[in-house]
Amino acid sequence: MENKNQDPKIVAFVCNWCTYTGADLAGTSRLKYQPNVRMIKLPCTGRIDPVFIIKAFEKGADGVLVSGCHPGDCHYNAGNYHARRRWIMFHKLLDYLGIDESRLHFSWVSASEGKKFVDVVNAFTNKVKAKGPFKKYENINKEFVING
Amino acid sequence: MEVKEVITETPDTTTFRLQFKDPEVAKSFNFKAGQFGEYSVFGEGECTFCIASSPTRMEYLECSFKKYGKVTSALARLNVGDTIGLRGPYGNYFPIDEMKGKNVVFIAGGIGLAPVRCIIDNVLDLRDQFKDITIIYGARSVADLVYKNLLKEWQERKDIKTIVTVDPGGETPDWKGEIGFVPSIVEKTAPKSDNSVAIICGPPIMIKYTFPVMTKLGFREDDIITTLENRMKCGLGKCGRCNIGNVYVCKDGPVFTYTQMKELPQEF
Amino acid sequence: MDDIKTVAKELLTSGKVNAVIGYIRYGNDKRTKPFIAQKPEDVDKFVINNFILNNLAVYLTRKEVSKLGKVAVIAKGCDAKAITALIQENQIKKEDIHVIGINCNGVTKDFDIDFNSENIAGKCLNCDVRTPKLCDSLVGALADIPSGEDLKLKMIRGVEAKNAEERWDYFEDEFNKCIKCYACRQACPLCYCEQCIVDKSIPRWIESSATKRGNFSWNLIRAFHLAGRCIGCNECERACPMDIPLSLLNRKMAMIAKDEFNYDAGTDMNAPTLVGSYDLKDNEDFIE
Amino acid sequence: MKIGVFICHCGENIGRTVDCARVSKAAGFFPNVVHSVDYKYMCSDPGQNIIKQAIKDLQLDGVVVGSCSPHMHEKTFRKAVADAGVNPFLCEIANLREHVSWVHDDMDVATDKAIDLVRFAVEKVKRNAPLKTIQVPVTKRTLVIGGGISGIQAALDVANAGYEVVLVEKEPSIGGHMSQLSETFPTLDCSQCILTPRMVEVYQHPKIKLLTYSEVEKVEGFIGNFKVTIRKKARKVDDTKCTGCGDCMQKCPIKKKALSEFDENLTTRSAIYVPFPQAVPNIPVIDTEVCTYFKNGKCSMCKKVCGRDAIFFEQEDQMLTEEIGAIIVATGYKLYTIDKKPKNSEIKGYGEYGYGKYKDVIDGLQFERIASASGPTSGEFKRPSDGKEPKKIVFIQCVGSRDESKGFSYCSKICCMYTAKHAMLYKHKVHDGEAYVFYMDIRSGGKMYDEFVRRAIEEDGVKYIRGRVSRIYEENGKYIVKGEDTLAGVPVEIDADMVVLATAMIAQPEASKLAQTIGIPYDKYGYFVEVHPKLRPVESSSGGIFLAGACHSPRDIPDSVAMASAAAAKAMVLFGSDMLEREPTIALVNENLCAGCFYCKKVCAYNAIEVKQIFDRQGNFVKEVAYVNSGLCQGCGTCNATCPSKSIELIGYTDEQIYAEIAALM
Amino acid sequence: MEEKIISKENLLKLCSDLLKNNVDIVTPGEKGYIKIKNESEISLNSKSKHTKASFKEYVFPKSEPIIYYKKNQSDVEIIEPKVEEKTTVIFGAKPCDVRSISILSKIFNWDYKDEFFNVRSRNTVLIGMMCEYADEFCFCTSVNLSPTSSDGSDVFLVPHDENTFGVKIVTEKGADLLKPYENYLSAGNSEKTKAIEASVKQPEKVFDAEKVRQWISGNFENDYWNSIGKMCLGCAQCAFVCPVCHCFDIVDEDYNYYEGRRMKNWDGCQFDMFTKHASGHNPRDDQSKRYRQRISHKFKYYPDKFEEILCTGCGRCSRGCPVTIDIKGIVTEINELAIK
Repeated sequence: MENKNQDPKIVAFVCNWCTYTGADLAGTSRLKYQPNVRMIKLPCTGRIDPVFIIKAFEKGADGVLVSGCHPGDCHYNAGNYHARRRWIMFHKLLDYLGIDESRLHFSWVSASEGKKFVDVVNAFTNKVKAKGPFKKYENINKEFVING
Repeated sequence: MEVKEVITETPDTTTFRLQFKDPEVAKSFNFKAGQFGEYSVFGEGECTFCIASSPTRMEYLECSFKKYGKVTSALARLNVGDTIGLRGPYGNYFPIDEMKGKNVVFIAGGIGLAPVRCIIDNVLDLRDQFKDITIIYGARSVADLVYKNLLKEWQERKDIKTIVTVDPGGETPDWKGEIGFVPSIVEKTAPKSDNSVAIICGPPIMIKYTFPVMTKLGFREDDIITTLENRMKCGLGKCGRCNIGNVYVCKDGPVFTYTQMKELPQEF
Repeated sequence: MDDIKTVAKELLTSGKVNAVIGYIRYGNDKRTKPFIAQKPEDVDKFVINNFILNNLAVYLTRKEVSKLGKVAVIAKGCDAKAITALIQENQIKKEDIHVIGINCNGVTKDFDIDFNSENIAGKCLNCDVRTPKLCDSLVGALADIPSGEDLKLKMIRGVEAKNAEERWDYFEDEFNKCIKCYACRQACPLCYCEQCIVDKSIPRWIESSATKRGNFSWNLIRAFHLAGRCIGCNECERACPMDIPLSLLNRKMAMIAKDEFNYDAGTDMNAPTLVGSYDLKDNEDFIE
Repeated sequence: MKIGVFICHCGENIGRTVDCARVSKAAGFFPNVVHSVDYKYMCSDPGQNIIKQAIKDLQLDGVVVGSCSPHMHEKTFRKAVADAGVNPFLCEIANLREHVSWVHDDMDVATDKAIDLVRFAVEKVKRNAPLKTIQVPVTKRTLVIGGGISGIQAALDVANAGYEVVLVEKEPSIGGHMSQLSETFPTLDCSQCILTPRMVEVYQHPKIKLLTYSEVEKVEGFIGNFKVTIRKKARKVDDTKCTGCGDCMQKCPIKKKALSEFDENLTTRSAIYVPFPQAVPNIPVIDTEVCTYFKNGKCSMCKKVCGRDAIFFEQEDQMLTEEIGAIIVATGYKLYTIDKKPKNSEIKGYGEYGYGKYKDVIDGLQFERIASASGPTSGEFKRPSDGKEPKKIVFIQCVGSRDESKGFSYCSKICCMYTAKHAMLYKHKVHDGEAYVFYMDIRSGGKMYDEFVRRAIEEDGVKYIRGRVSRIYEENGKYIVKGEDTLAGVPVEIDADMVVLATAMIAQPEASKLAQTIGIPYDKYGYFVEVHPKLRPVESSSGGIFLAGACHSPRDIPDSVAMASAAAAKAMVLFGSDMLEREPTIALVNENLCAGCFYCKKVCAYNAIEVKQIFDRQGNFVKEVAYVNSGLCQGCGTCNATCPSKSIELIGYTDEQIYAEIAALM
Repeated sequence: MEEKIISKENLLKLCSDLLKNNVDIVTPGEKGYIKIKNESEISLNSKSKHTKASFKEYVFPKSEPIIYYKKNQSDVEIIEPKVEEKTTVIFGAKPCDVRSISILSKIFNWDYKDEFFNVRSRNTVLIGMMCEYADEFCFCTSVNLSPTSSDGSDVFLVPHDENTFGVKIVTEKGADLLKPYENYLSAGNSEKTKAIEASVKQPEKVFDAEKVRQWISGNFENDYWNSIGKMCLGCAQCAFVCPVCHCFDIVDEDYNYYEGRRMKNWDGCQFDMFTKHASGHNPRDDQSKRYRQRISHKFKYYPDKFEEILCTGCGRCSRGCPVTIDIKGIVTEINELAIK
């Protein structure tokens, strides 16, 4: 099940209180999942700026996972509501610009949902794996190739 | 270039002692006091500051910088053994040959001592070719003084006069130097003005108030020399950023006399 | 057109305002340019016609203009929306400005062309604010305006009809033209940041190079930052020297804001802004 | 900057799947890393000493520890780093255990991932700023939400320690479910007799401010500094004048229209009422739903008879704000109502038991009322339908509990005990009666608990049948209980006079709403969640908010009381110091760049953003900018993400740091 | 100067051959100066309006890498990119645009020689064409150019009629380009060319550049600058479309953790950020100061240093300005102020 060469590359932006802790729970429960995700811990989904996602794609991510507390559960009361509103606009914009929507996955994973975390990661990894490398972004990054 | 030594001058000012990695380059590299370089941290960008060490001491180059922006912050993170890029030397230099046989007054404020230090060391290494030497240096507070060891060394020398001052309020209980702004200390010290050259560098506000004091003391405008700082990128007189009037600070400067500066559009 | 002159003159002579920002004719009959009148006699040059393309609200946040003290500004309905949005975002205070609204009879797409059904600006076609919602005085009279085809809407529908890959290719090509002159930003009344995110160097989220990657990010983030804020004056697109169809982005975002949240930017200065507020029932179909 | 990297094997926990030596070797090549080692147990004393020694020897000014989750040992390592003279915030943790070794099998892959995570941490720590913890004063007042036995216990403990308490109860009287009970297991002492004195003690305690018929509307602020808005619902009775004489209730013409909540709908009450005679405070409220005055303005009998002129029809809800340092949540439970299937719920319920249809099929609390000396039958066993003494009672356990398909998968914990108690009480009073108990398992862990159940079976002759009841129906005035004896493997049919269902304990229906109001997590059942199931069982994940009693999970009285005292102790620990240390991860505004759009202010849930005016040296107004009140900011960073120009940054999670982490992705 | 005649048909054939021989052809069209794939994309219209942007980017790209770097632990490897030596023909450019290359080469070659520019300009052959377009923003004559000037062109085309062009072979580079295709050319008719050139309507000369230069010298602090600064929005559209504006920025961009490039990007003096020091101090902190810099640089500083006006009178900046700040109008006003 595990892929040695660590492709695809997936970056996850998660909140400290729910998803990060949920991932900790997955660990404590010894639930296995695919190893492609690299998690960046933030205090709250409210902290996740769309530029993070863009930058992750620029830096070669094949998929980006965004996850935080369920609505109503935010440690900071409303961070995820504000985040959700931003995401609505943002994911529609990305879709319109032709960025493959399936490369960006939003989810709510609470601190007690270790299992859901594992399911989300596995399902998303498989989806991105099936899609292969993010060719479109690679193409605009490719300009970079050293021509010296 | 390789960072050979990192000296923390103040909490936000650092001095690097640098050596060329390639001995060939090291041999061919020479510069004159007052010139600057473009230092780069790859991935972060380039940043301009003067070479602070004297061309008479070529075993290493030194530069000092204050942590302000992206590149200087990145520089400040470097350790001994790390590599930085250097382009240069660029720009003109202090007219050291013309200064020979004259009294020399050095006036500097804050990190502005770095470019002046280069010429001070240069002059001190050729001490017998100059007459009286006066150094007046000030900073906002005792903590902000740079080159503290050097200052001590200069103050101990009998053949030069060194005055160190801090702005009122910046002193510590055991501070033994002067207290006051640089222009007023200069006025108080009143260095000899005939057959003299003054070299001034510091924050714009200090330069602005020191010039009139100098003229009042009788210095000729041609003998008041300063070094300008402008935002620079290419260092080659191309990118247009440092352009003031028809001069490019990076090529035609950074060293200007008061006379030259008065002719330029007042835009620095 | 005495009306605007009378109003402007009165404002200046009475000292109610120190300056009036308006339009004067420039070059030919089919061109105007913005002008700041500080003396009563200056207003004699003011014109109002179908070529007053500029959105003068852009001047209200400029430090060179705010130095002048209280100013009056001539505003079409769409411009007044920008002013409303600026008040919503604390950039100007209602009491510091005087809005001279004009009953707008439509403007052209660009200068130097005739005003007719072919050349009428897309934003004027279905305009619902020909009489500005926000104004302190109102001048001019409404007349019939030519109807025309909303080509930009057609283009948006065209883009929507493409598949994701085609859409990407389309925008990649369009954005590739960008030279990063930031005329779009500077001409936008709502781009008033002291320092644009693209100029921020620590960290540099958006590469300042006019390369494919830098251009893509810039145009994407620009559109996102204007999401729910753009009032559709279309000045960015007009300012773009490379003819990038920026309205395809801005208008689409406004359409999304309308669809998702029934939100219209710049219609109510007391309303909560789109970003900055939330509803417990916001759609989350796309979140697992 | 000189960074040291320290990789922990965590015994075998990390080392088994991550090649720690390879990680530390790879990390040694990262820019700015001058020292990189691995060790068996980094968190042990020798492990910490390795870090401290390296800091001293190499003048490190940044530390990355690759170990377990930062939620485990971040504090430990930060303290170690601080002990060695480096700012504790220059230490970052790479989570190599929970996020790598425990979740992956392949060593190569896990090691690669570990190296990446260490690289992230190195890049981040490079850009960390030395920070100082923030000191904030502590308001030494406690809010207790819920006036049941848990709330009462917590309030008394805190108050007796000398700190002020505000106790909020949504019902007109405190006492909670315990006041409804007849006797308590396993001692069979009278519930009210032990509870009432404590209720009175609360009422009279000089340090306790009792707010009954009140609810928490809003909680702002943070640990040590909450501002709580409480809605004091209108009783329509002036509590400063009322003496509790009861004349109004006597004279109230409405007697039968309202069911008594206290008696679990077995009796009725007047429109102006106190829930029960021993209510604290003994001040009635008017039920405006049924009161004639509020329906058509015609009656005002109570007002006429009140000698103190305490009836106050115009009274409206009052909003009170209280400054609070700690909150103890003790909102208790509800019993699972099985007559109706809850809307939008997957719960199917037990329609086949006929609860709600048959008057004599009752739940445990109703049985408590019947068994109670103060109840509708004064403690005599009479069935609700016809008042006859039931000669045969069937008790059914686990109705709703432990049954995922029809209710909840958890065990309600107390039913085994109270059913035994019920059967016992019945047998004590109705000597010729028969008591049958259908059970799944008997769970009677606890001091003297199992002995109690044994007594019921062996001394009082309660008949226990292991098995489930499939159906109950009425036939000839009897309730036919059809079930199965799974031990004997035979079907069972009992013609009972009364059936008592031990229904599940569930969370209060409004618990999730309250959790959102005060900002604590709750599980899918609506029970509040503790921060650590073993080591921090009474703390919620929000600082300064503690949990007590059955709002956390089903529990009996001694457990609830113990938990309440524990929560009280936690609050008092907080009050032990005058100042509180807070993480310095708060937002900071760059006033030069701020354009004053105040989107940050709009999204701030803590009102931490204020408007600041900037003036130039000549005193001219320049602009308005955002200003962060560091006392209020909680560090969520929503402002940072919203700010279009990134002029407000969350210290500790700055854009620069996050960028560096993303860039380290390779 | 040798002169020939070429028919439109042959001209297109010539282009077709050049394309086949791996020569890039850049030509003005509706969407600006574009690199064409097929000769049919060429429109030879001397009456067309100026493209929105000049062809500057073909010699001085909007963004170009100047070095690549690869980092390892504490060492850096530097790779210098090479500019491809490939002939580019700028075909049918207006005289004002053509002139920009020689103006730019002054700045790029004083003191340090910018090879990025030099390689490209060396490989660029400029085929100019007489201009018969003049609107209210054109003022080439005021900066000492003219619609018929072949100055700067390697080859210069003068349309005789719809299907025939006079071909002036101005430089050796131009001659070299055409040499293989001599059979497309026939003997020239310089009389006709002269007559046609004489009949072209020249934009009116509206200011005296020398007077303007002098006025600027003495009026660094003049309220006139404020009146423009107030209206200017501070975009750099003017600089970016200008054929001779050449300011640039240098930034580093990481590709991944170890590799990156140092980019040279167009920049403009109208940006607040252009001169802002890291400390926050900004010598040109006001739009009027920035606009003053723009005009002064074009009409005083550059002429002072390089004896060349940094302006070709094409009027692009004014045509495209979102608020119609008209450089021609402004300099004309300065001229009037100077006369007063």
